Order: sequence, then structure tokens, then C-alpha cells
Amino acid sequence: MPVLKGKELRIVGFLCNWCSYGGADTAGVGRFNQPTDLRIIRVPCSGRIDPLFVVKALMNGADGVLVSGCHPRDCHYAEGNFYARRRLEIMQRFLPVLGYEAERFEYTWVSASEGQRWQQVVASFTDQIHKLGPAPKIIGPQAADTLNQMAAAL
Amino acid sequence: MKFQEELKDSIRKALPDLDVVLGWCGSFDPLHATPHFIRREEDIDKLEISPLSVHNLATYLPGLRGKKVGIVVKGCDSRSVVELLQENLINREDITIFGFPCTGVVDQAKIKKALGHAGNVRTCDISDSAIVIQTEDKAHSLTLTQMLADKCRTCRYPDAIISDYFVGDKIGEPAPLETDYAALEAFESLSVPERFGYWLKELDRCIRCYACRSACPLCVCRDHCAAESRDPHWLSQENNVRDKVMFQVIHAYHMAGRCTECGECQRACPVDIPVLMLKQKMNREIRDIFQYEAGVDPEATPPLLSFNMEEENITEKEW
Amino acid sequence: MKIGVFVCHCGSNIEATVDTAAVAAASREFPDVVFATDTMYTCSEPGQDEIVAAIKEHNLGGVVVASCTPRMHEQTFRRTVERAGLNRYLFEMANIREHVSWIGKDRESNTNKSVDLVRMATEKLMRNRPLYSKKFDINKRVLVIGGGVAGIQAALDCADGGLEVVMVEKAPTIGGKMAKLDKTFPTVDCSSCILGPRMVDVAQHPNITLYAYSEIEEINGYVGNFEIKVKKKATYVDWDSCTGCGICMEKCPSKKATDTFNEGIGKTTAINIPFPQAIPKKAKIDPDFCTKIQKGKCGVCAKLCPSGCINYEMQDEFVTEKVGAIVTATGFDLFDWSIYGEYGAGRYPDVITSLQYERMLSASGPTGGHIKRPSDGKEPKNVVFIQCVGSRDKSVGRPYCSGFCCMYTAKQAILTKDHLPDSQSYVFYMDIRAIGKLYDEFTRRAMEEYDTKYIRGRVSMIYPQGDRLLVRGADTLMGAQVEVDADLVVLAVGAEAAAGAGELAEKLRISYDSYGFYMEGHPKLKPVETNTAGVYLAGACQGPKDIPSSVGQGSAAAAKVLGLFSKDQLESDPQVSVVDIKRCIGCGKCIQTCPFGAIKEMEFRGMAKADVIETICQGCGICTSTCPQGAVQLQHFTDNQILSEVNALCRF
Amino acid sequence: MELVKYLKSADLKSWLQELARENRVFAPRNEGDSVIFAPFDPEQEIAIVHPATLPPKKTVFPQSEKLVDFTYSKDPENLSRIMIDGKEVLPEGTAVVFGGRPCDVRGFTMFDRVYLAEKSTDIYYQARRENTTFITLACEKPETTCFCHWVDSGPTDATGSDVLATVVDGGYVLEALSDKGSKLLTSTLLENGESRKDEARKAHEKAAELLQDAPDLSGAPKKVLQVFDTMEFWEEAAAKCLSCGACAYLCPSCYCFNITDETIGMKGTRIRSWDNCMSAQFTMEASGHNPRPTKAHRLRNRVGHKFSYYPDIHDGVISCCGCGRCIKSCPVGTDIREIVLQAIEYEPAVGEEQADEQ
Repeated sequence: MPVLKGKELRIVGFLCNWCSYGGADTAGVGRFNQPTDLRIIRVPCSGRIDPLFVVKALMNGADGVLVSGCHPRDCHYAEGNFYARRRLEIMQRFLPVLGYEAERFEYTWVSASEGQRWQQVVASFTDQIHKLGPAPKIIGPQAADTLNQMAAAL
Repeated sequence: MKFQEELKDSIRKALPDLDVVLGWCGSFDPLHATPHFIRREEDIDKLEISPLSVHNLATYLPGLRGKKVGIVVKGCDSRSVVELLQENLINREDITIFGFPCTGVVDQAKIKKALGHAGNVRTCDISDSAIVIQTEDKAHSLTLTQMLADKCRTCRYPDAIISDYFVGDKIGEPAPLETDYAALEAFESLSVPERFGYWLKELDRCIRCYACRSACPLCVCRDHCAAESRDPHWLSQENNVRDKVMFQVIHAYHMAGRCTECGECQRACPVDIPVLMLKQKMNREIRDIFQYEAGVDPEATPPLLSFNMEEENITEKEW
Repeated sequence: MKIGVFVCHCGSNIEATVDTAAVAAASREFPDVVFATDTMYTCSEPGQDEIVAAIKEHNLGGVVVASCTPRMHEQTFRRTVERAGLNRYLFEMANIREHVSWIGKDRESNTNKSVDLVRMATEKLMRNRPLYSKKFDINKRVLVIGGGVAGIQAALDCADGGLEVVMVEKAPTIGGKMAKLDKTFPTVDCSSCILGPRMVDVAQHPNITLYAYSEIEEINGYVGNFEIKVKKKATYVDWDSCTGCGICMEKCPSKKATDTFNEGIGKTTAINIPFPQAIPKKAKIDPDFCTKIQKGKCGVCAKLCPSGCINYEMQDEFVTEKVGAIVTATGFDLFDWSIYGEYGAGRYPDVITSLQYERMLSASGPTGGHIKRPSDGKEPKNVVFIQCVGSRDKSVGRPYCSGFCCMYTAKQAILTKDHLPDSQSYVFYMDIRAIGKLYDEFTRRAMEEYDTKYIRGRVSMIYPQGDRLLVRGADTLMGAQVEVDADLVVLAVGAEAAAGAGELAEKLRISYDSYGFYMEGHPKLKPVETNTAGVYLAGACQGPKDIPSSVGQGSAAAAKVLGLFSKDQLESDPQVSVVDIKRCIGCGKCIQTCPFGAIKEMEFRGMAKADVIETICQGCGICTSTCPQGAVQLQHFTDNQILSEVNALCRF
Repeated sequence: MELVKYLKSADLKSWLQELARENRVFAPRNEGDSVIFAPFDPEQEIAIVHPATLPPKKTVFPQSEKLVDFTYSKDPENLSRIMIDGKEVLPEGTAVVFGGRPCDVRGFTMFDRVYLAEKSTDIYYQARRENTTFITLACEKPETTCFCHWVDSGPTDATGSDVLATVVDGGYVLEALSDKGSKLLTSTLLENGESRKDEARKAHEKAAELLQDAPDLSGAPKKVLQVFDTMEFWEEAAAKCLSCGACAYLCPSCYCFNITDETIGMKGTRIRSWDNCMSAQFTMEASGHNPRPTKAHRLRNRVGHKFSYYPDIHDGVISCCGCGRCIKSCPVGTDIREIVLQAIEYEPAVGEEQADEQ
């Protein structure tokens, strides 16, 4: 029951505890309505986010992944988001070679006070993923299962 | 090769102070070479340098840490040495580097394709321009440049970047036979599902032997690779194409900004999966964003282990 | 692990849009969950008792609470499970309020999403391990940044409590904005009479070290053990020997220096003491206006100085101070009103700011307490006050209310009448915000006893007419346009974050809102804490505040510091990185990327290995995402914990 | 039993298609630059001119297979009471493997001694083994890496196969070697092959003639064991080894496996997957101690197992079928023949022997 069929797509968020998770809280406190697709995983810092988590989520069936951390220079740990920015940027540019649209993954910066910005980010990212539609899924252990289904879909 | 004797002399001179010198020698058939570990004076005679000297011997260096090691390097191999030095994985004072002007090494897969089959090679003569291979029933004359590995066709570093001994005349900067990343760009022009399906199809035959990883000079985790670990548990041991693709992504990402595109991963693959392309993709993005090339400067810091407060080439999304 | 799940209604906050009973029922199907229930208020005493009872009855090894954000109550519930004998880290929260019930009304989607979040939390909890804090020594000194009234209060309270205090003030004197005020509302008592003695106390307190005209260059370390690099800016006067006699100032021939203390009303000498009550009362040279420094000629002050303390070659100096806690009291700045073309954008000399007016009212100010028009020195008859200049105005990016302008405008109107009984004051206002003890009564006095004319409306234009200014605005209560001939216009300029607040926040590793005001730990429950342990906030750096609130916060911050230092040792947060030496290959990439220098190389059986210094590690996890083989794992956020959350959400 | 048929080359695909009606049919085909055994697809060319890159090992011993599917469930009255329902996933159906080489198929006979042993039969292996029929293609000429004749076999050795196919002019001579094999040769596409039998015989002789002399490996079990403790020998032999698992995974006679459980939520599977003794994890103990800490230890095991320990308990049979894939596909050209011969020729230094005696 991870997503509601036909209504939602599977979107995973990785948010740093200090800024963006707080920003999402602020959006909640402000009762800023958001689509329900996103599920948030809380991590201490965007620097903790191994870009491979993003790929893991996509390969396990996520349709979109959103990462959000503190604005550059505002990292609670001083440098975490600077590392994150480089690593996540690389991964975003890498995804297309695997056959995932780069737009399935975005990273951004939202501070704890930016409830409205968070609402805006969630709404527009969710919309972006819905426009792309479901991501390709790997079915079964052998490639043939997926390839046959992809061929059938065409 | 013209300088082979000169090289042997250099090694002979250095060997008394070294535990081992890494080079190449003949292998199970005339078309193949194999890594050669020179420990004794008499081992030196077997040393052969030729376009068959495909192996990147830098792969052995981290495992020989603590020993005094000599290593014969092609230009591309020397970049792996530089990268290992840069990452403090080997000690410069323990390594003696023998460089030579490399005019390229063959791609065995291309030869196999040209011959149709390469299981019965009797003799193999390599000149400056051709490889003449005698199988049991036929002599095949192949143009050397066409048989060269792709990395050689785009090579910009034929001479060792660092060396203690350099034999022969340096080539300098050659005109590459091909432009970088042409194949990658062609691949990128395919549709999204085509790209997705490509990797599933190619990696489906992966047997998870991890030769790609074991042959990689910069896969220094060795026995502690995340691929076979339960903690962290990134991958299952199932024969599952998902995990196979995921492993290649892990490998490519861990190589980002470190890979010198020596191509050992792809060369080592017993089932010929074109895994190098994933690393090339990473590298091209690294080059575009950070103007960085791995393995050319022992003092540089790999881009993913550093940062700038303002990133000139990263434009963040506006919402 | 036997897991208990508690799904909170939060009254109707959650229950209104999430079927909490269904969430509890669904979680009973999850692995390891042996007990699940929904409760009205999990955080209340009966709610917590229910958790304790369930832990005992069902022999629970871990607890999930699905309720509000963990930033709200994680600590609360950790204490709860600890009360029942569990390790505090065998607890997870699912945020189904801020992230679910408050952001959407679709009950089906919300319930489904809540189930997902609980599943995720249980999967993570199954991989949680008990963690134990380590104790470490602390340095019981405190740094107070900013010497305004909030900083002074915090410093004195700490110093009186027996702590050593280091105060760093950017300006040559402490006192901040309050020192510039003539009187304070609503008592109309003399500002410097209240503040002056407190400033002197700072100077004389044996526990306080004051660095005036100094700035924070660098902050390293962590709660209990910060290391601060302070830049003492060059004053060109040796303050150790300067007596503050003022002879230099009397004789200085260069009299064109900007008089910052007097808000640019009038000029001062290149060598100057900001004001007679300055603390420290020391001279400093403004090098931009000093002929000796600029042109190599003059040197009068050096010749005349009785203690020979002039040094034209002086350079910035750096000192290092070690402290255990930091109080940030950097205050606010005034909004740059020149953006408003309709008020003349600074072209009309007789349009001034409220703080300039305050200096004019002050007996020690540049006009000696006489209200004079800057243009011609005449006494004004009609004085127009315009409120909300740079406050509550989205068009200039300042949508917030600065809070204190209504009150000081009323005060200034009253003082105007006191100074000039024949004058008439007009106040253009949007709303009167007079929430505070005796505040509303005070504004009413301004209107009723002092006959100030309050006009509800905005001013659309000020333009000169003869030697007067015509102020045109709307009276929205009358529904008419009004025009007032003004001799002097005083703009009630709003507050904005102090210049350089952002840079300082970066050094402190604290966050700030989009206006640059520092973020408190929790808007209600942690008003003076920040999210960085050991860093506290006092005064207007957190948001515009009047004097009583600033002083209150100064004391509150001091209380927090005193509380923190009431123990000899602190407990470290055990959510730190740990190296598995079997897996570590000693490549040192973690050492290279750790922002805190918390990882060192050590030797183990002849091999290099990484080693985390627990008390320095701050738990960011950069090392964990850097280590390719996962040999260094951030406790409580290990790869496997995060992967289990990913797998809980995405299962092919 | 002596059933001989002839199949025209042009009819091969049709025949396999017939067989595919009742069996899963595997045949070698090109995938990229490699030849692997895959479910027969009439759209694709059958690549049987040269030996396949991968042997058909996975047809009986899959790279990974589900052993058990399990589900946890809870007693609704008492959630602490967990029930586990496990179901063995036994392989079903029959399979035909076409185009393996004698060495490839002979490899399974080495599995058989281990997995079909009376005291402990591996039911998963057994189910596939018994339900799989091998149509093996006799080799016409050896490759440089071939050495089946060193290990008591040869290019036309049909041990373990059910049908031996020999390429003759215009088609294949198919000789049934087992009942299973005979049952396959009933198609109307097949002609009587008696008349072409001689041609096949000649092809077999010709293949045998092309072989070079084989060294005597009868002393190998003892000799390889003798150098067990001579780490220097193994360190030199393993110097260039990368400790990857390509040799073992390509080997028709390597049968080691690993078992892991993968659980998601209340459901899980027990998976058996290939493992190999060249991997550091192979002998890694839970404590972190590894009795085979270096690649020298691991290579020693691989060579020792094949040429000494296995023959020691299995009637002297060397558990190497001589296909040479480990040589040909080794990224660094490690040659197992060379190592065995060196072990046989190894003379301990004089000092060393004395030390042993002391």
C-alpha cells in the first residue's frame, strides 16, 4: 500500500534535520496544503545523503526522489551541503545514462523558516513527477521480464 | 620494442634495491601477455613490452604496500599511479616507476571479432602498423590502429606522467585518432527506455564475479567492498539484474573524479559487458563541472572530496 | 525487537484528517510490532504513562510514536521510554501531524501516508541500537557577542553567577541602540540613566573581559569547548594607556568624520570618543579622515596626548579565547528607508529617522537636546511622524511588524510637546500596536493629553513647498485625502537584521530566517536556544524586540548558560560516527572531509585506520557517505537504517 | 539403446522448437561479444561453432535460486506469537540443454558426487539434474587453452551426456547415450543415422589426433598437497591473481554456494547463490577472523581442491574438466595448468626439507 493507485506516485524525500525538515514542519504549522505523494526520510545533514540512496530508491521503484538541505553557507555542520551539492549534482547528471530522466531527481535548499517555499517545492516537484509519469520499473530477477513488458508497452 | 633492452638494463640496475618489479611477459598463447613479477635477475629476460601489454599493473600496488616495488607503466597506467599517490594509498618512496613511450595496446575483443575466433593462435607478429596472426588454418593481417583499445585511440598521455626511469624517446602530445566520448554521446542520444533497456539487457549476463572491480586499480576497498557486505546491505546475492545494475552504479559513483578510464573493468569482464561507459559518463560530467581530470596531478584533491562555496558550473533549480 | 506503536490523535489535530485507529491496526501487521494503539494526547502525562505501562506489560524493546514532528517531542518521548527502562535511542517518531494531517485534508491519502511513515519508522527502529553518552569536561566561560542592552544583561547575569565572561562588541563602545535613546517608553525615563550604570558595571566587573571595537573572526569547537578567534580592529590608540581625557578630540583639526553614534547628525573629529558615557571611554581614530594616516601630515594628537598612546601604525590584532557557551546578542539595524521615493529618498534634509530624532532630543546629542530642523536650525512647529517605514510592507521585502515603532513614535510625540509646547504632532499610522503593560494607556496619553493627531493612513507623497514640506496622505477613517504642512518629518523606521548577521550565523553554525533574524530552537519552547548546542540568543538578533523583552531574553540566555554550566561535565550526543576497523582500509577520505577534524588516523596492527574522536564528532555523517565501503557509520543514521527506510517505501 | 540419428543443419531450429514444446530448451547464443546459454529463441542464431564463453552450468545449478519462500504471520490474539510458513521452491519441469561441450557436461558428474551423495542429497540439484537432458556437441579441434585430455577426458568424451552430437557434412550425427537421450530422438525431423556413423567416428578420431601430448597428472594429488604449507609457492603463483571470482563462476565443475535470506516486511526468501573460494568473504567468520586471509590462501584452495582434496575422497577423479575457461577468461591470464605442473615439479630447497624433519 505504499501509494494510492491512480492517485499518487512514489516520491521519496531525504531532508536534513536542521533546515529542510524544519521547513517542512513550518509548512505544516502554517497549514500549507501539499500533495500527499511525498514520504520524508529524516537525516542529520544533506552531507549524509549518499547519492546512491537516490539510485537505490529509483531502482526499488520510486518515481521521484527529492533531496533538500540547508542553503549553502547555512549548513548546521558548516560544510555538509557543499559536499552534498557536488555529489548530488553529479548523480543527477548521471541518471540519464541509466535510463532515468534527470528530472526524476532534484535537490534543493529550504531553510527551517521557509514553509511556503517548501510547499512550493513539494507542489512543483510532485507535479513534475506526475508529468513524467511512473518511472521504469524492473520486474523480476531476469532482464527478459522487464524487457518484454517494455516491448509490449510500446 | 626498440627500448626493451634499455628497459631491462634499467631494471637490472634497480632490482637489487627492490623486492619485485612488475612488468609483462608472454602468456598461454602468442596473442596474450600476462603480468610478470620480476623477483630475480633471471626473471628479467622474460620481460616483454608490446601492444599486448594490456594489463594496468598499478592494480597490484596497494596490495604490495610496505614492499619496495618497481613498476613498468604505460602512460595510462601512470595516471593510476598518480591517483593512488594522490589518495595516499601508496608511498612514493617505496615505488620505482619505469616509463616508456607507449604507442597503444590492443583490444582483445576487437581482435577476437576480426578473427571470428581467437582460440587457436599459433603465432602473432606485431610491427609498427600491423598485427599478423597465424591461426591453424589461416594468416590474418590486421591494421594495428584499428585493433587498438578505444582508450589508446583517444590517448593524450602516451608517456608516463611520472617516472624514475624513462626509456626511449617521449612521444609528447599525440593527435588522438578519435574524439573523446563519441560512443557515449551516441548512446545518450537514444531514448530513455532504450537506455534503460540497454543496461538491463547487457547486465543480465553478468555473473557477479566482480572481475571489473578486482581489476580496477582504484577499487581499493578490495575485500571490504560494499557489494558483498550485509552491513551495509546495499545488494542482495540474488542473480538479479536490479542488483547487477546497482552494483555498476555503485562502482561508477565510487570512481567519480578518481577514474582514469584505464578500461580494466571492461577488459576484465569475462562476458564483455561494456561497463566502462558508465564511468566515462561520470568522468565527462566531472570534467564539465569541475574541469578536473583524474590522475594527472599528485597534489590535486578529487572534486567530490572538496568543494567551493560558489560553484561556477552548478546551476540550481528555481522553483 | 518487540515494538509498540502509539498513534496520537493530538486532539483533533491529527484525528480530523487521519484515521489513527486504522493506522494502529495496519501497524499491527508490521514485523516486530506486538502492540499498537491510538491515543488522544500521547505527549500528555496519561499518554506517556500508557507508553510506560505498555513497555512493561508487553516487554517492549522499542517504541514508535506517530504524532507531531520529532523536533517537537522526540526528547520528551526519549525520556518516557528511558523512564520505563529502555535506552532512549530505541525510539522513533513518525511525523503524521506537520507532514500529514496539517498539509492535506484527504483522509484516505493521509491515513495511507501515515501507515507508510509508521512502517518506515518501525523498519528503522528494528535496526536501532542502544547508544550511550560519554562525559566530557567543559570550560565554564561564556562569550557574549554584542554589548547592547541584551548582551549587557546576559553578561552581568552570568558574571554575577560566577562565570567568566568575554564580551565582544563591534562598535567602539557598548550600549548599543539603547545608548542612543533619549527616553524610554512607557515610563519616559532617561535611557542613559538606566543603561549607564549597567555599562559601568560591565567595565568594572571582575569576571568580565571586554573587547570593544572587535569582531568574531572564527569559531571552532563545540558546546563546552569553543575556541574563538577575536579580531581587535586597529584603533590607532593604545587603549591600555588611554585615559579618555579627550584632549586629542578637542585639538584634532580634522572635523569631518561621520558621527556614527549620532546617526550622522553633525560631524565629529577624526580621533574621537563616541560619547561622554562611552564604555570603554577610549579614543580611536577614524583612519579615513585622519590627515596623518591619509597624507602623513598633522600628528597633533600624538604630540598632545599626555600618555603617549597614539600609534598611527597600529594593525588589527587577533586573540583567542576559549569558552564553553556563546550568547549571541547582536541586535538589529535600521531599515534603509531611502528606497522610498515618495518620502524623498533622502533628498530632503528635514525628513529624518526616528533614531536621528532621538539623538536630537537627547541632551547629550549634537543639538544639546534642542529640536532643530537640520536644514535651517529653526524650531519646527508641525512635526509629522510616519509609521511603518520598512515594516509591514511586502513591496520592500519587509512584511513583518517591527513591534516597537508605534510605542516610540508615541513617546517622541509626547517629548516633542514637552520640548516645544507650541508644536503640533501628526502621526500617520496603519494600526496601533500597543500590546504590553501600560502601553495602550501610553499611546492614549499621546493622543489625549498631548493632543497628537493620529491619522490612520499611508503617506503617498512628501514634497517641499517653500521651506516647509507638504505631506500628503490618506485618512482612511474619514475616507479623505489629507495634507499637512510639516516643518519636520520623522520616519518610524523599522528594524532589520544587523548587517553581517548572516556571516556570523555561518560561523556559529546556527540558522536564520529569510530576513536574517536568527532562528530559535523552538518558537515557543526554546526561545533563547538555537539548534546548535551551547549557542543562545538574546535580544533583537532573534527578531525585533523592545527593551524589556531584550533584557528578559538576556537574563533567560544567562539562565540557560548557568544551567548548562551547573554540571562539571556534559554528556556527549552518542549519535556519532563509529569506525569498523575490520572494514576500514585507512584511505583517509573521511579525515579529509570531516568539517570538525573529528577523525584521526591511528595505527592498528601496523595498518592505518580511521578513528573518530567522539566528543568532537558532531554527527553530520559526511564521513559515512564518503566512505565507499561503509566502514564508518553514523550511529542512529547508518546506511542500513536509511536503506531500510528506503526499502520500506519502495519495494519494487 | 544404440540409437543413431541424423539431423540436417537446416532442421536444427525446428527440432529444438519441437523439443521446446515440452521442455525448457537452452542453447548457446551471442550476447554482446560473449556466447552464453539462454532459453532457446528461434529468432536468434544458435552459436555453436566455438565453445561458449559460459558453460551451461546454470541450467542445473542456477546462479541463484530460491530455496524457500517464507512468510511470517502473527497470532491476532497475541502479536508476540509469530508463525512462520516456509515453502520449499522445488524446480519443476524438464529441460534440454543443447550445444554443451563434453567438458561442460562432464563437469556435472563432479557435482553429482557431492550433491547426489547418498547420505546427503541436495534435492534442488537433484530435481534439475534428473530432469535435464544434455545434447552435447563433440569437439572438432582443441583450443590453445583446452586440456581435457590432461584430466582423463577428451574432445568426444560423452560422460554425463545423454546425446552426443557430431558435426558431419550437412548436419549432425546424434547418438543416444542414455534412455533420456533416446527419448529425445523421436522426432520425424530426424533420419536414421546409421549410414553417417562412420563419418562421426572419423571426426572423433581426427579430433583426438589434433591433441598434443598430455603430462601425467597422476601424481598431482600428492604433490599439490605437499606444497600446502609452502606459502612462498602459493604467493608466487597467486602474485598476479586479482582474487576475483571469474575462474570459479566460469568453471563447469565449481559448485560452491552461499545461502542468504532476504526479507522485506513479513515476507522473505532463502536464496542460494554461487559463491567462490577466491572471494575473501568465502571463509570470513562472524568474528571477523578469516582463515584464508590472502589471495595466496584462496588460490591454494582452488587448485588444491580440484587437484588434490577432491580426488582424495572421490576415487582419484580430478575435479577439473579441462575446458580452459579459467585461463582464457582470467583478466590476468593465470594458468592453472602451469600452477599444477609447477607443484608437481616443485623440489623443496634443501634447508626447507631439513627444517620439516626437525
